[in-house]
Amino acid sequence: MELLIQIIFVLISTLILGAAVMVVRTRNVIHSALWLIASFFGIGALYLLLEAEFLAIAQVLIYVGAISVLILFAIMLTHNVTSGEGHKFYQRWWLALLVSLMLFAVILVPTLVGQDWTITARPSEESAIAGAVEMGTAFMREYLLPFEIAAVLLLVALTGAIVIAYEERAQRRRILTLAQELALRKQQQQNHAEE
Amino acid sequence: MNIPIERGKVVTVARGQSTSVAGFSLSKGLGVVFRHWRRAWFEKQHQNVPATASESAPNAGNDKSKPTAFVTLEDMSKSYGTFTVEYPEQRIKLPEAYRNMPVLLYDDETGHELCTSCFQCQRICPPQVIHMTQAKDPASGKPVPSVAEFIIEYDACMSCGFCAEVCPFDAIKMDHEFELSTHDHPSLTVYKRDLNRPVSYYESIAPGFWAEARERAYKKLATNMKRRPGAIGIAPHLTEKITAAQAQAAQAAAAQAPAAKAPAKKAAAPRAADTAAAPTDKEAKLAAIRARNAAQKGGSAPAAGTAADAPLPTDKEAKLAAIRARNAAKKGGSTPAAETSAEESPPTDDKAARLAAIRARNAAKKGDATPSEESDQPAAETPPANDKAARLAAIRARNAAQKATEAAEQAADSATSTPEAPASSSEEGKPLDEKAARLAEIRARNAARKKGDQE
Amino acid sequence: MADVINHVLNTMLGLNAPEWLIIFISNSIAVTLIFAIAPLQMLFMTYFERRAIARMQDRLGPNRVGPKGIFQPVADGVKMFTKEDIVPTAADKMVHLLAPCVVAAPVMFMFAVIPWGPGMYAVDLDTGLLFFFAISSVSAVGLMMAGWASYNKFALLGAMRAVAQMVSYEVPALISIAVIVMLTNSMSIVSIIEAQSGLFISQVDVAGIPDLGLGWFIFSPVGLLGFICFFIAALAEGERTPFDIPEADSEIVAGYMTEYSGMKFALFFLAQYLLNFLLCAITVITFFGGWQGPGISWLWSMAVSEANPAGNPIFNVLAGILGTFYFLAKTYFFFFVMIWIRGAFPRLRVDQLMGFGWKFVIPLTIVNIFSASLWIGWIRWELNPDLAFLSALGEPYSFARWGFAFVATLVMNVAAYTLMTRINRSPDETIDELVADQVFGAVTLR
Amino acid sequence: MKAEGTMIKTEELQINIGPQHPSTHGVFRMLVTVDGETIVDLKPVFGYLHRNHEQIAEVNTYLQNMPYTDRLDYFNSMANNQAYAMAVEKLAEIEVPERAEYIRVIMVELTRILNHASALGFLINDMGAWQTPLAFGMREREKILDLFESTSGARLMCNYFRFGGVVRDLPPDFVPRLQSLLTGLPTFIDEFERMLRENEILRIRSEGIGVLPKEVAISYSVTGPVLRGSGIPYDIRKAEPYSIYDRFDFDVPIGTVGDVYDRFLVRIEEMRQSKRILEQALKQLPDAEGGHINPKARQNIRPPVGDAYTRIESPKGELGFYLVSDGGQTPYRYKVRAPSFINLTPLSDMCRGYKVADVVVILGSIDIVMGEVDR
Repeated sequence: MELLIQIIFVLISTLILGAAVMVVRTRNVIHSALWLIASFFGIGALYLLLEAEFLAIAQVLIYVGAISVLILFAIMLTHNVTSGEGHKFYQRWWLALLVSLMLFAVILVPTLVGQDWTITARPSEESAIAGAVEMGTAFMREYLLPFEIAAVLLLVALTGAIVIAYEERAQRRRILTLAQELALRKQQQQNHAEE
Repeated sequence: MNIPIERGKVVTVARGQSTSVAGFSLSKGLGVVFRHWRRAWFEKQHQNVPATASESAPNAGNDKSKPTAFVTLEDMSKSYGTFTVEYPEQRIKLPEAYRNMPVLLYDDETGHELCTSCFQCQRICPPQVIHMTQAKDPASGKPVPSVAEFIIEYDACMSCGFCAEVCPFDAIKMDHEFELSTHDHPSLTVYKRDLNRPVSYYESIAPGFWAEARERAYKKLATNMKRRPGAIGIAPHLTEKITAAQAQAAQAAAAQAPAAKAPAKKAAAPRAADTAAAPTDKEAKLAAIRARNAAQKGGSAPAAGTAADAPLPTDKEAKLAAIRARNAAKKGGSTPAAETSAEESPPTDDKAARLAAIRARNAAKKGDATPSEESDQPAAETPPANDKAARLAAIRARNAAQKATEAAEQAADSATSTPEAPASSSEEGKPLDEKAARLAEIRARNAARKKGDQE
Repeated sequence: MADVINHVLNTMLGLNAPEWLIIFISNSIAVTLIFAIAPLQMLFMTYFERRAIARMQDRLGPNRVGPKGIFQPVADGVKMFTKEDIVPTAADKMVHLLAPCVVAAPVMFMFAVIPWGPGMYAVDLDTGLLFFFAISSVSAVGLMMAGWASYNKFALLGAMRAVAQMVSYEVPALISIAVIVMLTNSMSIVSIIEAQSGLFISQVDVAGIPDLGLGWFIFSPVGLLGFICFFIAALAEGERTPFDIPEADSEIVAGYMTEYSGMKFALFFLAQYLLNFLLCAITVITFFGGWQGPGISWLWSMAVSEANPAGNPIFNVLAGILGTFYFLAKTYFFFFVMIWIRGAFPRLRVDQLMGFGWKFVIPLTIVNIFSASLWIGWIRWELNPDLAFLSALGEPYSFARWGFAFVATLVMNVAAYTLMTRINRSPDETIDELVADQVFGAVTLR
Repeated sequence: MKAEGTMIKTEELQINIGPQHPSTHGVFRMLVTVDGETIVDLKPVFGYLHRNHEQIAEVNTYLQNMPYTDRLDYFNSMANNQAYAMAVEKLAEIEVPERAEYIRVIMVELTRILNHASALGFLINDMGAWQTPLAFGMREREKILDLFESTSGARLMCNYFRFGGVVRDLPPDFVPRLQSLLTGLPTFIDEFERMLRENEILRIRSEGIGVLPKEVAISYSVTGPVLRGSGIPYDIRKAEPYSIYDRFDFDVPIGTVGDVYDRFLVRIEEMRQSKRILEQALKQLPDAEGGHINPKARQNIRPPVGDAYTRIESPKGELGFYLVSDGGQTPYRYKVRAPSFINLTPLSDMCRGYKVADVVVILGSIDIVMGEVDR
């Protein structure tokens, strides 16, 4: 059984990494967005492999269902981003490679070195906070504060979006229907008559 | 903006704020649809009707393997129940007045076509799709009141029914056959052979209309048949049969009682399948029709049934006996058949000359005759729509020149027979002097009447 | 399913098959069953819809292909196979090909979670409901891909509208389902159905009356309002009238399906009809007790199950058949309601649809959550010395408490519903609002 | 024409609705410039169904034009026939006997019911209801077409009117079938109204949409249900009673706001009024034998030199025929005042400011037939 799990794990991780690379390589922005969705799916599959059912489903619901649709909307609505050209490799690509390797060294290497890689026995069932019930109670008990802060953050984002939408709507050019135009003109004549 | 309104008032449509809670009136709509759904399972809106003889007869046009049930909308107040008519199996019963494409009629017994190619329908047809040529007596070359070739372009005809209305001889009627779709387009230019329908067929699809027109049609057919020499005027597919029947009857009559002038009696053999051919003779044909009219009026129907494809008569002798009896009745009571002068006059070769002769006679007749009883329809000279009409116009122009010479000769012995001559229209070429005078006088009278109205 | 196979293999035939083989066999049987049944459901549904809507319009519907027109869907299928699959030259070939798959695949996933009868389910996820809606949101991505790849102005507009509609109606759908999860304390679909047995919602089993399996959630005001909101959201999700804006809108010809023909179009069609079937199924499962019905529990008590492994498998089959019958009957009734609504109502405009969703359905569902919490509080909370008034009602799950909770939530829900309908009848923009806009400088007179 | 400065640059989109489109009532194209969802400008393009009707009329004789008038507004061939027949009768001073006048009124009022039933069906169809109201409307239309078939011979191209009367008298079973139709009609109209009048979705889709104020309606010389929907009680059968309309009492329904909902309600009310007229006509129908046509009237006429303009209230508006005769057999000039064509002109003004989905609904509420628009 262990071997089977290993094989599946290798498969899924190649899917994720491959998709991630393709996200950067493809010229067409839409294609890169689709590859991104593929990698999200991969991560969902990994969660399932770890038998964290709720997390896997939440991952699919949130990342693939909502965020990727948002990204696609954004790409499609902006005008000429999707034309596809302008993805040329810069001449000095090696400089970019150097910088990314340096970053990798500074952040990741110390954590990887300090980690003890012995595989301990699989954690027993009850302590794993994976099921929906445990996660719900955890939110209400140990992790109440982060839960509330995330809620406030979302609320701020929501109201911000609404305000921007209203401002944009107010400034958008209003096209009057025939009836409104006549009524407005009559009203203006009355105002002139009163002055 | 108030406009005076009598006998009624201005009603402002009540828009009204929807009083009910949202969703309630939505459910009213659902209620209506559900009632239709529930009752559609059990009720039907079209009622079955027994098929008449002609409809159930298998139509040669297309094979209707399944027996066709006929439906119609008797009770129109029903609003529920399925409304579909499953077409090939179920058919809606066509009303009598239904008109699709025009067809020509020919009499069952004598096989004679009613059409005398008077060109009325050709002139009135709005899309100009009817084309015909008048038949000529091969011996004398004079035009005969019968049609040689009759073409209707079924693809351009809009079945408006004008030709059937205008025809003074009830020769062309609107058919009920609508399954005319076909692959080869040329077949839609229909020739006389395919246009012919027996009178009994038309009587079965439009009994009421035929009852009105029957009397008039047969009287005219009788006079026209008199003026058709030989086998001219018989529906093409019947010619051999009829001529065969007449020849065979003539031999029997000759063998039995050779009369002084030995007018060959024509046995009005009903359309037997393939009896031998015998020389026809005009008086015999006339006799047959008058006898049959008399017999039909008297109610003692002779052996020949009216159904088009009546079953074959049992045997020939019984028929012959019936005919001889009828001849005897004829000799006693028949009025001397006035020989109209038309046949003896020297046969001119082309059709137009004969036309001119007829018109000349009409002109003379119109001068003194009272206006004929059915509506006088001087067919207006429609400007040539296509090349055929152009050729006709040219011929008519030549006629104008010829008419002056023949007018005097024809006027002397104008026919005394009943005014059955086709009321062909006055010609638009160089008008005869008294005709122009008369026209001018009519216009004067109109103008006077109009001035009178204006005061 | 697994225990039945185990019983058949081990006890009946005596060969002690290893654990994983049994699970593998039962799962493979379940999967093949689903992949056989789903397309058949779709074929029957197209036929069922065309006959039903024909009868509503006083006509007969298809009755030429086969007896009573039974093989009409087969004929449509063959037609779809033989139709040429036209791909616009400027289209994005790969994405154009993938779009129907991305739309149809999640729909088949959702079948995994649907229980057809007692014990007859492919897999019993303890987050079944959430899985159902998570996977259904993936098809929105497929629509986006279809709209974009067809390189056609109408298709893009249609795709945008379709996705906007699906995303914005997922919110009320999930919240109204959350109410049911609150009532049953679990997201597993099987346990939701089992919670709807007995006579009354409060699981109070009156002595003497056998478990008739009629304890459906629809009989409580919370469930009723939840059902109304969920069904409206299901109509919008499945793009049925009055919300079928993207598909057959009069100005964008066929929405995102414009540039598709042949088998790809049929895949879209399949996905849409199966989504409708599944939405009806979930409505039935959450509010009308799935396969619950009189006689099920009696049969199931004698069948083979974890409770009594010594049962007789025949009863499994019987209970299964009766359960499937109940489940399919209810589901097809709701599909008939969808057809019925399609036959009677015109279509909403896009902005009205969004307004209706955000201003009418979502507030109602939030009110429903509040009344659900009241319901649970009144019925289930134990005696609490300082909450004196509760003790007056008697101990938890008692009939009195249940009656009180019923009345209170009923009043609250009805009040919310009428208030919402009253608020939403906002008149058109009045003249002074127009003038106010003019102050903004946005209104220019021609 | 955008206010400068803070405006957000939105790109205007040109959408082509038609000429081959599911809901444009025949071959008709609208070039719609859209800013986001709202319509900025609409340019109607038609002429796809032009058949040179008026030139053909000048080549044909007066009688030969009658079947061509069926093809003008191919929904109401009887109304077109009546208008043309009355124009020629006025020109050639032909009287029409009593019974013929009643038969004519019966036929035209039946056409009005048939036209409104199917026009409303198409309007609701454009709003998205899947053909159910249209199926009910078509059922009533089928019954009326059966009556036309039994009298004139054809369902759509009736060619039933002649100068001075009609081709043939009513068949014996016409009156009883018409009476049973009239008893069944209220159930249809009430059911139609019950299903749709209060329907929230229909109200949302049609209230305040495509508003045509009174003054604009008059200035565009719009006629028929569209004009009455805007609140002007102008019905030629009342304003200038022709033939025998002064013998029937019926009401003229008008709207208040002049939007799609008003025109919808006006048409439903007009169906009821037509039913009233039909009932009165059936009661007063004289049964003079052979009274269906003036015997002295000749069909191949040469009307005296002069001109005549007659107009009738066809189901779509004021249908007028202007004939000029030079004394010959064919009309010198033959002009048709088609109501659909005139009602179509304010389309651009009516649609400005509304959403793209409303254009189709507004067009449906005007109820045009392209045969009449293009001639």
